[in-house]
Amino acid sequence: MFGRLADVAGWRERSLAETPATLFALRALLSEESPALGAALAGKGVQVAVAKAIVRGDVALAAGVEVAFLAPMSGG
Amino acid sequence: MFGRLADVAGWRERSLAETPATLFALRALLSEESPALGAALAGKGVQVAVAKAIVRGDVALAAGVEVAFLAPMSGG
Amino acid sequence: MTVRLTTEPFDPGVLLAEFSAGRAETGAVVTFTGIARASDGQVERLELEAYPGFTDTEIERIASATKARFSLHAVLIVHRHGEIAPGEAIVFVATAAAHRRAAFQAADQLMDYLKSRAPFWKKEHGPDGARWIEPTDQDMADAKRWD
Amino acid sequence: MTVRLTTEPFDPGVLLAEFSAGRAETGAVVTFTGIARASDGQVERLELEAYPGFTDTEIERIASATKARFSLHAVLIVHRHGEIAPGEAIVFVATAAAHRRAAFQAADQLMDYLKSRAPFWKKEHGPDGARWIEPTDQDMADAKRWD
Repeated sequence: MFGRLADVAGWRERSLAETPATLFALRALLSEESPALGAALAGKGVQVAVAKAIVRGDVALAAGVEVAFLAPMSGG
Repeated sequence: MFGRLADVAGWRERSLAETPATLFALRALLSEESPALGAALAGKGVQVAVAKAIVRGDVALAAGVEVAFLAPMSGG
Repeated sequence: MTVRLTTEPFDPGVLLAEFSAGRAETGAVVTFTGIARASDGQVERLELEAYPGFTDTEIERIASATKARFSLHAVLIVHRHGEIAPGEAIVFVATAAAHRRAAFQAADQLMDYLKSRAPFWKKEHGPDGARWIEPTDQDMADAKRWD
Repeated sequence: MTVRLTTEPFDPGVLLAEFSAGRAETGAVVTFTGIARASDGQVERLELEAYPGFTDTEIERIASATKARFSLHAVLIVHRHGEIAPGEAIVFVATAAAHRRAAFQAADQLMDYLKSRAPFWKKEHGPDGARWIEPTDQDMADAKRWD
């Protein structure tokens, strides 16, 4: 969880014992645990990186792969 | 004479024993001495500064005042 | 092309001295230095989060595209993350080109990109607590100019 | 606001270090460094002529107008004259502002002005002799953008 998403989640990083089969299954799991986090993850400008590459829509997740939810970015 | 005007004139700086009454009189004097210089002074982009201030058209010249003919400028 | 992420303060002058030395065919070097503002005491420190292995790769990808687009001779991007005090430099971008227009436009584009699309997350800490800084509509519009 | 004419080489890095230090309310510093190009040996040295007492006053007038137009916190212009070797800096412009757009635009405008309207006369000396460099049509058009 990056940016304000970590504040909403209350954590930055977690390992799951079992990797959900798809990104949508992971989203469903996180929403079930915390509807507030689920809503934040679906919010405007939030992007997802799987294995450090941006993905759009649903994708299959390999076992143990790193999934990052990225709040709107701002550098400089 | 600044920039290429000094090359055309063959000199950069001169003092005249008597200051012509006006800028146009000075131009006429210089043209008479050297028609090539006269033409260059009337060329595109040439500006004139009297007492270190840009002037346009004709102006009266005070005795001993500094007159500079400025070829097109380029810094940087 | 060089992209560096660092948690240590850096001196933009030292970076420009290195970047501009020995360039007999470069006519123009433009730099941008972004500095953390105190905002009259409203900001006590900035916290910048990066995603190592992702942030650097993304910036390198963009810097490389910008270098090709503007025929740059060289690009340097140095970006702080971690804790940053007011008055300290956050980001330094330098571009070298044969002519000034390319160097200016490339630096301008890189900054628009870094402000709204580079993978950093920025939090301001002040006397009234902390808040996340997200790109403004203007930042988004600025970045779109180059798409 | 500072305008300096000098016949001595200068280090743009040192100038940026001084200019950017101690700026807790400045969010953006942009610099431009113009460097004499060797053009593959076609240019052995540049000769830049200034009109002391006129050149400095004119540049100060423009820098002052630019500072007001873009609400700059500071402006620095350092310009060489005399003999300049390839690879040496000819001009250094630095602008400091609260936000990046103003700092970029101000530096861009100052350079367009210096290239086509500042009272300098520039001669290139090469193996085939010397030639005067006058502003190109593009330089003239660039400067008009700000009128």
